[in-house]
Amino acid sequence: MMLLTLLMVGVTSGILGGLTLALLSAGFNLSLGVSRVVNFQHGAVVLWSMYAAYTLWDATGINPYLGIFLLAPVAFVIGYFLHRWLIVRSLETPEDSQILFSIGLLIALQYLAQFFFSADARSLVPEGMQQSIIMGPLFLQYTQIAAAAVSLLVLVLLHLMLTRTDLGRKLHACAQNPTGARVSGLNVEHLSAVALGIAAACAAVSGTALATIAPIFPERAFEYSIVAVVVSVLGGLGSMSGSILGGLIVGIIIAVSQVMGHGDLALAIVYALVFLIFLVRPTGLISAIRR
Amino acid sequence: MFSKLTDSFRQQGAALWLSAAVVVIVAAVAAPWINPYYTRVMIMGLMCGYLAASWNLIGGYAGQMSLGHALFFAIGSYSVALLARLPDVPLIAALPLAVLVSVILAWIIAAICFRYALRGIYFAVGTLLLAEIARILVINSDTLGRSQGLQIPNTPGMQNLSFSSNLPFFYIFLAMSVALALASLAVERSKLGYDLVALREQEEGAAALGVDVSGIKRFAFVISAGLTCIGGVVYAGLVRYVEPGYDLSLSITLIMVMGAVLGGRGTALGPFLGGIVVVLIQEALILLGSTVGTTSVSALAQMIYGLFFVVILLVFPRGIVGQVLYRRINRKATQLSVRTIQKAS
Amino acid sequence: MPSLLEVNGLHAGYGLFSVLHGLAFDVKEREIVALVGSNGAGKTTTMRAISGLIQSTGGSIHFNGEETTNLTPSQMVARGLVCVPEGRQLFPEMTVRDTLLVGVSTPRARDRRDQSLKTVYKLFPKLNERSGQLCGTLSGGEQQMVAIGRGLMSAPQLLLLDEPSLGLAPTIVKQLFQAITDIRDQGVTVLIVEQNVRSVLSFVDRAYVIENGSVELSGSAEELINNPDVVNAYFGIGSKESVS
Amino acid sequence: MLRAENVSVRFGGLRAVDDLSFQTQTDQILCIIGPNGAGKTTLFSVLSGFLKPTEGRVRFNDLDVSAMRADRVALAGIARTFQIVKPFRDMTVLDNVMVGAYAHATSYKEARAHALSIIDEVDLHRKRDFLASYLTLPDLKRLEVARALATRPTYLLLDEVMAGLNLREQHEVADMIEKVHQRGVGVLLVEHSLAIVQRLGQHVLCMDSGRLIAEGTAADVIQCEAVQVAYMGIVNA
Amino acid sequence: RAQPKRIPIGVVVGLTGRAGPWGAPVNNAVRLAVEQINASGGIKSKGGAQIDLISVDHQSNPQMAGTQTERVIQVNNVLAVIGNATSGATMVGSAVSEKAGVPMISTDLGDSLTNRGMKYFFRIGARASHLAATGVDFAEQMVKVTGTVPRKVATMADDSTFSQDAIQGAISRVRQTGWNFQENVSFPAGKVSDFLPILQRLKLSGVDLIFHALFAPDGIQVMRGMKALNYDLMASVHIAGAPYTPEYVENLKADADFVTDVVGFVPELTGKNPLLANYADAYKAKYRRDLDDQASLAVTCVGALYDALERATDLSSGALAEALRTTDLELGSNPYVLRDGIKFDEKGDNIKAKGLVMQLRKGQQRIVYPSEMATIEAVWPMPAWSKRT
Ligand SMILES: Nc1ncnc2c1ncn2[C@@H]1O[C@H](COP(=O)(O)OP(=O)(O)OP(=O)(O)O)[C@@H](O)[C@H]1O
Ligand SMILES: Nc1ncnc2c1ncn2[C@@H]1O[C@H](COP(=O)(O)OP(=O)(O)OP(=O)(O)O)[C@@H](O)[C@H]1O
Ligand SMILES: CC(C)C[C@H](N)C(=O)O
Ligand SMILES: [Mg+2]
Ligand SMILES: [Mg+2]
Repeated sequence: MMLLTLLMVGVTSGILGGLTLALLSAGFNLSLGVSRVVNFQHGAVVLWSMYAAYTLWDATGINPYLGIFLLAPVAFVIGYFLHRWLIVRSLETPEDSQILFSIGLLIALQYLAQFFFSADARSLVPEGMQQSIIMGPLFLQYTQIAAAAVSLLVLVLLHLMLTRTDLGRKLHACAQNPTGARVSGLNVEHLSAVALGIAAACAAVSGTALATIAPIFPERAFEYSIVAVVVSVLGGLGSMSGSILGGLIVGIIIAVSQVMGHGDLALAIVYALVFLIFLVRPTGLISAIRR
Repeated sequence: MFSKLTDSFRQQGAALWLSAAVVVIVAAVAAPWINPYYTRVMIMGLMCGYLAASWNLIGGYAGQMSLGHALFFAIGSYSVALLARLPDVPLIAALPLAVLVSVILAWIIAAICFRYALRGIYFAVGTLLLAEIARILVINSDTLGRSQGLQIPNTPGMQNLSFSSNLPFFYIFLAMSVALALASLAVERSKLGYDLVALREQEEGAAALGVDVSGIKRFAFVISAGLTCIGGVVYAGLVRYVEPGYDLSLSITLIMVMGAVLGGRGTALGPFLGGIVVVLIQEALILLGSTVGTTSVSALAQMIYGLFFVVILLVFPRGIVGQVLYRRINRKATQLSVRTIQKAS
Repeated sequence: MPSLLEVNGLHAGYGLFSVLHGLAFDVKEREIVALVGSNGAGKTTTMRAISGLIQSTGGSIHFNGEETTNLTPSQMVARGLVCVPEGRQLFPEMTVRDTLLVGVSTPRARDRRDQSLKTVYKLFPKLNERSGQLCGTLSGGEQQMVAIGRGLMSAPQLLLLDEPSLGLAPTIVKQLFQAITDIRDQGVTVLIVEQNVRSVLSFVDRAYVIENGSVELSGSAEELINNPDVVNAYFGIGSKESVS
Repeated sequence: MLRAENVSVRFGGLRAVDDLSFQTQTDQILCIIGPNGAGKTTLFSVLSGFLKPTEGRVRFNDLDVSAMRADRVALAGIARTFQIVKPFRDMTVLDNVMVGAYAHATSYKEARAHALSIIDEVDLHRKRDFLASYLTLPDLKRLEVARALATRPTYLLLDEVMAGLNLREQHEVADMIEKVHQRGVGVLLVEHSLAIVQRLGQHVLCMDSGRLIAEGTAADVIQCEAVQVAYMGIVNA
Repeated sequence: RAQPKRIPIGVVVGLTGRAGPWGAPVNNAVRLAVEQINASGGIKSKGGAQIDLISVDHQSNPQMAGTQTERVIQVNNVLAVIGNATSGATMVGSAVSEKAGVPMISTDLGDSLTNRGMKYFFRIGARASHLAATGVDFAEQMVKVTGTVPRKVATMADDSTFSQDAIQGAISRVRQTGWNFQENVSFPAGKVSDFLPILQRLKLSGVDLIFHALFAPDGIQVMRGMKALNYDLMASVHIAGAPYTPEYVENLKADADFVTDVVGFVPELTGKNPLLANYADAYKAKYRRDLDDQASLAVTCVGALYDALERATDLSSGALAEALRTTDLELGSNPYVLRDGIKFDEKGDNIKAKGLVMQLRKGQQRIVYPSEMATIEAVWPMPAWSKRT
């Protein structure tokens, strides 16, 4: 009986947590899976978004989810120009140079955050979102529900954008063959910057959501990048439904193993499972090949 | 062998190799007289160079980005620490043991990964996951000292990798590096070298020319793992303390990747140069930070470290040595074309 | 009649490596003009320079009376100049239909989207059959069809075709050349690079022979087809004995 | 002897090669023609071990090619070129060919000498120090041929290696192929150039929708009505 | 008149990386103390010699700690090293200083550090397992006073060296109490994004007393999780780690109250002694945060150094080490001895170092144990979440 209860607890909080992970990976998945831009700095962009959300909340006290309407566009613009002016230069380099390039950016951005905000943790505690719904042994924290809902919304929108719109088709084209896209009249530099802008906006959303859930400190950045990579790659690069699935799997395994008293091994279990999935499906769970 | 070497001299630029040789000889002769701190920095530089060059076999020549090499490094260092707990066993005995374990493990990993066609980012993430799994297991294992790590008592004697100064470690890493550089050079012009680079560029194209793609990848991975493990053994002898937070972390793997990519992946000398540069830059930035000595300045120093990679890779997209060689090839092609056009007109 | 495309003293190349040395030619409206020349002469480089895929280092290009030297490909497409490049340049993980639709990028092309799609499918029925297949798995010839189709979808005013017949079976080549004349009749101007010199000279208006990055010969199709030098150089029976 | 026995390849519902059998010897230049998508390249992939046939098998002397890995097939003596070229872009032309030469060479010197002679043979000498990524398409096709030749094959499978050449250049390549053939190498050739098919095709197969629709000498096959309709677009033959 | 001599001293700590949160206060505290010493005339017995600090960042990387220790010793010729603010780094760094015969005055608490037979290693704080035992002693006493035995006890720690040492100590001490020990929860530091499943498990299995060894962000999140779950505990006893850091209270505000923590120092201690308050005030004024346990460890390192420098026969590492070995100081013996007192045994452990337990009350750290030092009576059990406002 106790076992069953625990399992239920694990699964519910795994689902909520998993959706947050999916959101975290969305921006990364978009840039690597669709635009083929290795975007390891994603974790640092999320970190900066967390600080931005925190600072905004600290200064004005308004609900951070309202802040998204300010932060996401700003992040889009920053992502767009960061790509146009800097990252685009790395695209002509071999892929592993790109990886190192983006790790360099990750390090730089993370320590820039430490420079401004110090290594101390900060918490964003939005007014009125501190309660949780408790149903017997199950509990749902408002902040988590909000994060999960936003996550679903963002991922569904991205999915529709990628599969149903001209923009999605163009982004795929630019990534799969820039020369081919150019001769078809696409402005590749602009479009891939748009993709990175969208990825940054996603990072802003996930940064805000994460900031309401977890304390903010610079060392988080690397961790976030790794989670984003694992979830995207597990779900299938370029596939937003894959991100959801990957996030849920990772989230549920972690939560269930924690609730069963194996929190210390939780990540090892997840990693082992992900590795096995790779062997069976060496391109992730859901293939991004379209329509 | 000799004809291969001379030919590579031409291909890679005799100047590059000669300057490397001069640097090695000068360093070897000067080492006993310099400040022990510089010796230690050189040791770390050589170690990173050596590790980067070991990684380069699979990550550079074969183009399979392994992010799991920390595993093999840790097998090396942990074997020393574990042997140290047995009475009267010379620690050097860890070397064959650890290499054997690494090689077998690498063979299994490679067999699985390449059998199931893990490529590109999937291979990178897959190997990363394996190393992380190992790290978590170590952290939860009492025998392996959990996160507190294991210390290696300083039992005197060469057979225990224990010396009165660090100088011998300098010569050990120097010798290992020189051997590995010459070996890489020889491999580069051998069938193995051609097969490796070919399969990196185009697996199907290589298979059509009789290259056993997965077999060669596996071979490269195994050798690379064994070499990395040797680095771990010597490292453990130097610092006499092993812990999962460093020996088995992504950061030690990243040092290898950074060194190799920065210096020029798939070149014989690049990774050594890259590894040394990475260490020197770190030292220089720490020095810079410590002139002020506050936390925020140290954070800035680290930020510059990150930007350093960004800038270097913008200037040398193929790594430092890689770019030099690339320019050389381009120049040659251009000269050729100018000549043909002159002939034609 | 004014020139639609005018290339003057064009210099271009790759890095230090220069390929075109003062190339000059022009294409008038509603003309079909061919560029011929041997392997490595610089034909593809010319096409790339005109369509903006590479920067030129000297000379000028005028399209529709406007100077367009060194504009980007997307700017050229927006002005109505579309290139079907050498080497197909498809999107391997995109379906045939999606690839064709990527070609629709200007308002003009959007207006004619459905009509163009019909034209393409009529010209290459195979593509209609395979509209859901990924381009990367198509046969060589099928890929070439998609590349041409994508160019047509852009509803160009001037269409550059770089060896469109490459890899196509003789039936399809025939239809293709017929289709080129057809679209010219609909008001599209065509600049074509072809190795199939004899057949190309049978339907183009004029041709330029390019060697070593500059124009060596030019004239109407008849003039060239009757020129013994051209015959010798490009459609001689081949083996050295028979040429000499 | 190279023999396909009732080979079929299916991709999902599509039968790219459909119950096809034929056989050839090293003393033959075998031409395969057929409309686009007929299955010619797929057939080559089966013959060279890159694709396992869904049904049937391929025998090469005593070897069962359909049960071998592609690289083993290559070493055994069946060399192919790719219609969609697969060069090692970041290697020079010479190094590209060296990879093939090393299939049987035992020393660097030997491999290099062999590679250089092959490069001469396919007329890429001027560009031997170019990175493959700088070559034009026809040059890349020559490079494909050079690499395949360098493996010292018994059978050479050439998939549209003359595309993009003008007639005269095509004949130059044909000269080269004949020379190779005279050294005792069996040649299988996919070409859309009828002139070349007529010149080289001692024996011609015509495929359509995966099936063999005609077989015989070049003249016979080209006369055949089915071929004229399906391949040459002569509607009222 | 001759220029006063200069005494180079190294501070090798992690200012960046995982251990940054501990390196920074150590570096800050040492710098301020040395500034004050230099300003007040330096080392008087050495003609007013001034201390030159060389602070170096080891980036939370043990290998780097080794290299940097080598540097300050070989290049800057330091007489002593203060460091390394992470036990792992100290394992390597102290091996280097030992080889060079340079004393290392350590802020670190990992148990194994003083089990290596080193002659030049001096630890200011109590070892982790000792602190842990103090925490359990305290709980045992409270249980005796209140008469309610905890139903079930659990421990919880991240995977850092210190936390693991501490929690192992706590577990073995808990086993001696006869309480019902449920389980130990460990997890990767700073990587768990959601503690609710772990906490819910503990709650459902009836655990009502938890010993923690956590670093600040995790500690903050655990507490927020308990509140979200309405998880009422008899007590939450930390072993060093999170609650004493200023960020803990800043982030949790009133929710931090009633948590207890075993430390070696609380700001309250200085209040009694104006000499000590002086430094604490200056620290707060300069760095805008309260002097906390970690910083006090660092200042006390300077206290020991200051004293030893005054007593050393000459300005050499050997003489300094000799002087350190004969150190015998009390709280307040000089303005920088902010902890119990200092006297080293032959292993280098400070035998005067003890743990004390503080409880957060209205955001203030108040001593509740040992009784003779207590300034307030412990609230035990913690009030239920529903009763707090
Ligand atoms: N990307 C490149 N980098 C460097 N050189 C190049 C590049 N592309 C082509 N070249 C060189 O430029 C010259 C002209 O090439 P171009 O492609 O224009 O010839 P072409 O006339 O189209 O010939 P083909 O009939 O073979 O297609 C060739 O010698 C070729 O090797
Ligand atoms: N991986 C695949 N998945 C699905 N269909 C495929 C795949 N590979 C090939 N095909 C289809 O099989 C058919 C045969 O292709 P193949 O490449 O053998 O044709 P081909 O005769 O070489 O044609 P071409 O003359 O155009 O090169 C084509 O219609 C192609 O679209
Ligand atoms: C939490 C701190 C007390 C950590 C301590 N400096 C150690 O690692 O030993
Ligand atoms: Mg061309
Ligand atoms: Mg084909």
